[in-house]
Amino acid sequence: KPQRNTGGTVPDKPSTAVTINILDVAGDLQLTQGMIDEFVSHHHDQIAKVTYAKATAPELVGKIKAQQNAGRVDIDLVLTGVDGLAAGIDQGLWTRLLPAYANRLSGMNDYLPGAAAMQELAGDYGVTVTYYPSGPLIEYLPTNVPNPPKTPADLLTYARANPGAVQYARPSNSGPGRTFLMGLPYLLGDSDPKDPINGWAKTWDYLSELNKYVTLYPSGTTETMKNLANGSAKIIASTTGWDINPRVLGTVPKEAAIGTLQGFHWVTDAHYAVIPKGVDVDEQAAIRNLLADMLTPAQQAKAYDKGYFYPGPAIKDVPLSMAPQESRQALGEFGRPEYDQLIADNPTEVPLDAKALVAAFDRWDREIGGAKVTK
Amino acid sequence: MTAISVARPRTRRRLAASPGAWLVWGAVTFFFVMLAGVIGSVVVSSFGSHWFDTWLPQGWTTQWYRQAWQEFTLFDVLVVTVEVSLLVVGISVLVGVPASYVLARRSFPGRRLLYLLFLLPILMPPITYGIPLATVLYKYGFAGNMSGVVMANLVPSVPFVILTMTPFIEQVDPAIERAARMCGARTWQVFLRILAPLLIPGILAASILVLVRTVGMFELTFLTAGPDSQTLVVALYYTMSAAGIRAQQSIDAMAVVYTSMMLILLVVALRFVNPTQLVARVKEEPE
Amino acid sequence: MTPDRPAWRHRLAERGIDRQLLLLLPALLAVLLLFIYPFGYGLGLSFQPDHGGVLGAYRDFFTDAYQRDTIGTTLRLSLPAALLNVMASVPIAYRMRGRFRGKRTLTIVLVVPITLGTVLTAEGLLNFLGPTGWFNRTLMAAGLTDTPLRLTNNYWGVFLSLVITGFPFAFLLILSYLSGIDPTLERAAATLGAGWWPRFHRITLPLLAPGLATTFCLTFVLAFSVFPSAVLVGDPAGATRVISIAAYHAAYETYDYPLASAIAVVMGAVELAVVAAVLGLRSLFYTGSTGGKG
Amino acid sequence: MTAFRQLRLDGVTRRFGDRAALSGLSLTIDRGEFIALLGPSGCGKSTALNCLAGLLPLSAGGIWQDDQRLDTLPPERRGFGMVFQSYALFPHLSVRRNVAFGLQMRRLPRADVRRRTDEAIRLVRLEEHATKLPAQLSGGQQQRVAIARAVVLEPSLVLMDEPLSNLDAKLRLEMRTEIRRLHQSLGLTTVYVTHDQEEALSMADRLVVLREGRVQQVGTPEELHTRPANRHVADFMGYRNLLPLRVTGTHGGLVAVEGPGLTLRGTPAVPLSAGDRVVAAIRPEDLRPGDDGVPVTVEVVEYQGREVAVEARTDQGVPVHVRAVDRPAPGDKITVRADPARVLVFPEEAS
Amino acid sequence: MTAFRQLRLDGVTRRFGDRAALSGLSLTIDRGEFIALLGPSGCGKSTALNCLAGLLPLSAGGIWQDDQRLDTLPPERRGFGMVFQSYALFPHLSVRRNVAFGLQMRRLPRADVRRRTDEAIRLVRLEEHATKLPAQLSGGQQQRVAIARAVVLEPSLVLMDEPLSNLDAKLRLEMRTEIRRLHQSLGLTTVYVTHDQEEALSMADRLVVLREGRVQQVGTPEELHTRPANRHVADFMGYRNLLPLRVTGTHGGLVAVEGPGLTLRGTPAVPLSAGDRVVAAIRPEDLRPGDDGVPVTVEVVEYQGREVAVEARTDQGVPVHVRAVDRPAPGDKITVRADPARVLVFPEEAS
Ligand SMILES: Nc1ncnc2c1ncn2[C@@H]1O[C@H](COP(=O)(O)OP(=O)(O)OP(=O)(O)O)[C@@H](O)[C@H]1O
Ligand SMILES: Nc1ncnc2c1ncn2[C@@H]1O[C@H](COP(=O)(O)OP(=O)(O)OP(=O)(O)O)[C@@H](O)[C@H]1O
Ligand SMILES: [Mg+2]
Ligand SMILES: [Mg+2]
Repeated sequence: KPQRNTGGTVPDKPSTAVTINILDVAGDLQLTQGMIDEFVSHHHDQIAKVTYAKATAPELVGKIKAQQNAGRVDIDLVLTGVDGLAAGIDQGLWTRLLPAYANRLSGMNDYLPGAAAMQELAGDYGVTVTYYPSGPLIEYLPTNVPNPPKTPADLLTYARANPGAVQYARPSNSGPGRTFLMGLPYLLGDSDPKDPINGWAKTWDYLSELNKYVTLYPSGTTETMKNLANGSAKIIASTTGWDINPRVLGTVPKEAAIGTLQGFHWVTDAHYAVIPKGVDVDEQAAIRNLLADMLTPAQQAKAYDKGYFYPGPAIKDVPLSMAPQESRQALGEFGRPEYDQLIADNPTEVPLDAKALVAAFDRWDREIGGAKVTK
Repeated sequence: MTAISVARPRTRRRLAASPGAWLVWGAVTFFFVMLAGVIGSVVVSSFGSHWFDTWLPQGWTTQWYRQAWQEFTLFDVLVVTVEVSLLVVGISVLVGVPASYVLARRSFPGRRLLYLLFLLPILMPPITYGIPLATVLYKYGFAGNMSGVVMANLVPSVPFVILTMTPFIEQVDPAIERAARMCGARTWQVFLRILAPLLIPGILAASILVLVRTVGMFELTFLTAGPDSQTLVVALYYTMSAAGIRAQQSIDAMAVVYTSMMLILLVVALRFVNPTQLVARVKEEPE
Repeated sequence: MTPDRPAWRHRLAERGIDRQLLLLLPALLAVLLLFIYPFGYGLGLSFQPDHGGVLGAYRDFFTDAYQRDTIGTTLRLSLPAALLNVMASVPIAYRMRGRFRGKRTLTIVLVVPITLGTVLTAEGLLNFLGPTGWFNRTLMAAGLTDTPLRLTNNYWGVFLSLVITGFPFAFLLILSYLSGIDPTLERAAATLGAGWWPRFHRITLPLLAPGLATTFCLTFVLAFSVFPSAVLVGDPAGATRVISIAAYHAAYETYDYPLASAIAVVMGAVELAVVAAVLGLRSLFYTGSTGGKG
Repeated sequence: MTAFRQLRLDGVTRRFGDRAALSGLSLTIDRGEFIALLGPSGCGKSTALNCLAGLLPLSAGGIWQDDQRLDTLPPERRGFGMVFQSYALFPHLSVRRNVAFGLQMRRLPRADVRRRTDEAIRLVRLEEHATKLPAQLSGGQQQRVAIARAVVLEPSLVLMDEPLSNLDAKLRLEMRTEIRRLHQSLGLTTVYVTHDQEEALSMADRLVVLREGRVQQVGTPEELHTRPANRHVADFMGYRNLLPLRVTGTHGGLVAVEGPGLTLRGTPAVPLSAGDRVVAAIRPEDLRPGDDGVPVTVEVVEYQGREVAVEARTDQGVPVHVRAVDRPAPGDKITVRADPARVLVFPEEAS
Repeated sequence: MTAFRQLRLDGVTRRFGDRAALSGLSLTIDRGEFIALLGPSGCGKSTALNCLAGLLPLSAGGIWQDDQRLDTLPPERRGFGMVFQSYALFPHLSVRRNVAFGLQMRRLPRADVRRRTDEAIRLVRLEEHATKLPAQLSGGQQQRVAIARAVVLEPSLVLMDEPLSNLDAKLRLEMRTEIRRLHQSLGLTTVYVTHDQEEALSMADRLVVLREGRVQQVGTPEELHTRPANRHVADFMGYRNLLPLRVTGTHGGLVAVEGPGLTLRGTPAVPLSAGDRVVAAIRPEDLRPGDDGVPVTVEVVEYQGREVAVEARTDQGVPVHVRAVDRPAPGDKITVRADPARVLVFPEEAS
């Protein structure tokens, strides 16, 4: 590579076609790799080659830090969830993408309200590329649970009557687990749903009461899904994506049903694109153009996938009918028409910020998960 | 008591052996049964399409393997993994065995201190030194490609070889080395022609263990790997703990791929050398 | 022919210093360059927390029972597991010294679990020992129990995974250490009237002691740093909240690197204490040629 | 174990691969006997001892102790003591603890162990070295530890595999006497392997000569020395001159034999008749320079203390070994003669 | 390495802990010499050899080869060959490859290696066993491999540590001759450790007698045999009768000595005068039954081939060792006498 130019103005287009190394720490490529590949195939003059690498969010920071400390950043684009995004902001790893050149990312004006709220979390450092309202939902097999609980109190009663039947995974290892955790304050009417330490009195009481009838907290959502399928768990926490996709994959019986608890708020989730500091301006230019393309409806429709992040698109007016054939078929068979209504009728909330979330995990680990030790 | 020299039933002694023998073989059998269950359930699951509350899956498929193969460009990853692990094993044996030789054979001031120094990298979790190590390697242009991955993995591997080989070398009669020297062999020749063959079981054991550790070493590999120097464990680690939805079966499939690769490496290694009784074997009771 | 220099050299040689020590150099360089500097950096980091002064991170760790108890939790897991691995390997390896048909195959099969890796082991344990896994199905089909046994997502799951991954490791090492002991010695003991047990514990065991100590240390260290299986098959918030989970939490969830380094250093120190105790015991035993290769 | 009356080896055979290291050894050993196994290197002596000790399984044959079949018992149940050719000392135990090992195995009281150990160590003159490890001992010292370790048990049968091979002549003589003394005073039964005829002759009650795994002769020292059963035994018993000749006639108990440039009279081992091809065996010390005899040319002269060993050649080039008191020089021509009673004549094919 | 003219040991000392296993060994070895180191077990023979080979660092002293200081060179640079007392064969290599090892180290052409290896194996009579591993060989066979491995290199200096101790008499004699032959035909210089005086006497040009790490005497075989320097050397050289006596008078070159029930005449090793406490040293074979002499009672009779060894006691209880041709019975009373020329008289304190 010639001498790097990491500061200064970002040109409209790279001077020569560049190679982009993308690191995905959120599982986002499942949704967006198609978009990227298509852009690359049409813009050989900008991007000669893309390499994909995948990793988990926690290790991301260390790796970028090591590269930045050494002055050799070779990761050009990171696709991350809220956790990685926040950690990077906190550690000062990301290039400020906005507001400069905001005009190049016109798609950002078309964000869905929920997605726009999620974009707030990114400040000027990231661009929301996919979005979904997530949960909390409960999932069960109708044959095992003919009368699913309708309220948090019902759920508690059910758990009391069927010890071990209610399951949610350890929140720090599980999307549905943490969605359930973050959704409870809204359901129970806690004083400050954004402050797990001082504002969640009812939630913590509820969880410790529930804890008495929960025999185990699996270390991942997959396992709760497996337990639901094999009958060792009757009701588990879930989200829209975790409801549809596993049934498509066949890990959960197709007939599994979802339920909601009365008065719930959606706790939304999104994936972001960020650029580490130290990336050459030519590459930045290419990435900006790529992101701009990804935020067009035609590309966003690919985010429907097979319900992995249902619905998935971050911008308005991307109906399922625009999605690729495969998506439409999968969602036609496994999708749930009632989601449209649920999404429309229930308020959405952004998740906790990273610090508060970690504090909530910590408290959960100590008081709920860890309480088992002394028993 | 006539002089019938019928061949003595050979198994008698072994069968009549203490109940201890039965206990041991019983425990081994139990271990095998459990092992078969553990491995079997994963393999079966990785080929199953739906497996709920039944003895066996409802249908069979290879889609999980196909998916993993494509999603992670597994072929390239496997090649890199094999290259990295062989390099790490080779270098750490070359560097570690001479050092353990000195530690085993000589007593010199500071020997204990040195032993401790070699112990530390195994004791210290990579968290303490992983990031600064990666920084150093990036700074000098090693990280981001295979050389960095290899170097980072040497950190725990070299001491590992040293620790396992030291007691081994202590067992070899020093007179044999002296004899080799009297035959005019230089130090490296003594190593190559005399010690190495005698130490083969130990070197093999150490290599296999280093190999396993290297293939399974996530942190250091991830921190120093570039886009085209990822190893299998990075992919495996991803399927296992990344955010998002993965079918249980695809994790199982990746685990099976990982294990198969290790198994192939192991069997290849064991084809070349038997880990047991290479030298002392001839002194054993022959059948 | 300067008279001084050679005499000086002899004197050094008698104390064990000569050119052969150069063989240490590559390993020493590797460790110094690739480990000592980065480690020193990490160590330094552990003394530079955001708050609480130089020892703040350590104080945070030790004053919080939830954090501090992880040491005990980890030891409770790793010591028995390492001990079991070593103690089970010894009789098996000992039995496998004789020649018999199928020995090589048996060895390979015993060593196979080494290739499993944590993930397959964890998945396998969850599948096999889970509430509706084959194991519990068999037990229930045989009428041995009515409700499934809980063997996963608790202490036993992690313990079993440590045994499955640690045993072949210990076995392989011990088997090769055993092969280095001259079988004639045991025969000599037999002619002196020693039955198998005295032969074993008076002759073989002391000669094997250095190898046993090393094996124990290595398996212990591996078990002590258990992380993935403590999360996957354990109860990571409770019974199997091992120290590496605490370190991971600090490093990768709260990004508190000083605390993470401090925990890692504590981890190393505890391991070092155990290893030093074991190696101290080892030095009581004979460490020299065991005649097997001579 | 308890004392026995008789130990019977019956066709004891041991094969390595398809080569028999020992074939069909049959022998009855009475209690209190001192048996020496003698034979050239590699003839199967150690193999025989190992079979007896139970360290090698037999390929065929059996071993009985009185009425009890022994060959199926493991070594530790046979109660024999053994000195290994390679010593096989426990490298991690001091001299004292090596020697005490067997006693401790028998669970003797502490004081007894101590006393008997000290005694055995004194016996082999290692008092000064009692706390050393085997690796710190010289070869001969190690060998002595091995002896002490075996005899301290006072076992019913002691097996010794070249126990004195690394000792100097003086010590060897002393140790010989000690071993004999122990043998007698403790009423042991001893099977003793040695490559040294002199040792065997001086110590044993009976000797067993092996060659390539087969017994050649069993007999008292005197029988073996004066009446070897065949040319191989003769060869091994020090009849260094083995002259291929032909019988020309018999005279009473003697035969006349002749070869290129040589005419001798000797004692036939089996009845012989004129014309038979034979081998005449004569010890160097029986072939003395004398007036009438075979003329030979001196080639090599070796000093051997009081006498010299002379290697000479007849005019026809047959090499002969002669002992002489005065010292001839290489190139000297001398004549040698032998007493017909000391010239043994064996048929050539005997083996 | 290249041939040398002289090898000089200068005060070579080796301590283990605070005990000197070898102290102040000074010796000059000429090229082509055959030196034997002789001495009782544990006297430092192997230590001396190891120091010379470079396997043990010296505690003091130096070794020079002509003008080059040798003791700082590592063993492989000295170019010596060595036969180890414990054989130290490479357990993983066949006999052939054990022997070939040194040649391969010298990077000789394949064909040469093969030829010389075969030759050496033939020399030690192991053709049949060439493909076996050491553990499959008998003790004596292993020892022969060790010899072949050392001599195949034709090194400038060969060090042999009791190379024949495990061979039977016949083979030992043959090997002795072979080793001498090799020594002469290849022009080797040899330092040979043995515990066997006879071997040393018959093979070596010069002998070095050690005792507790110190040189007692250096000399030709004949010097040592007939004129041992002190009572320890005499003892070691087979003068088994060491009688503590007192000088009663001198007669020309001879002295008269007397003790309880004993009167003898002998040759003094140093000037002595009446009243001195002395030790008279006599070999058993020089103490013969005769008419006038010391009356003794036979106690033990050992058969030793042509002669018998007799252990007897004077009336005052002094034990004497005698050789006899006819065989007295225990309890017999005989008289023994010795030629004064063969009775050596040493002052008692000499050591
Ligand atoms: N490593 C050692 N540590 C302590 N003492 C030792 C060591 N090696 C040898 N010695 C002692 O040094 C003395 C001389 O040993 P050396 O091996 O030279 O004897 P040697 O003359 O070869 O005897 P032998 O004829 O029995 O082989 C012995 O008393 C021995 O015990
Ligand atoms: N494990 C083995 N495998 C093959 N051959 C063997 C084995 N052990 C011994 N032999 C062979 O059996 C024969 C007899 O060996 P043994 O050890 O009994 O000889 P020995 O009479 O004790 O000789 P030495 O006096 O040299 O010790 C030898 O030719 C030897 O090579
Ligand atoms: Mg033998
Ligand atoms: Mg010696």
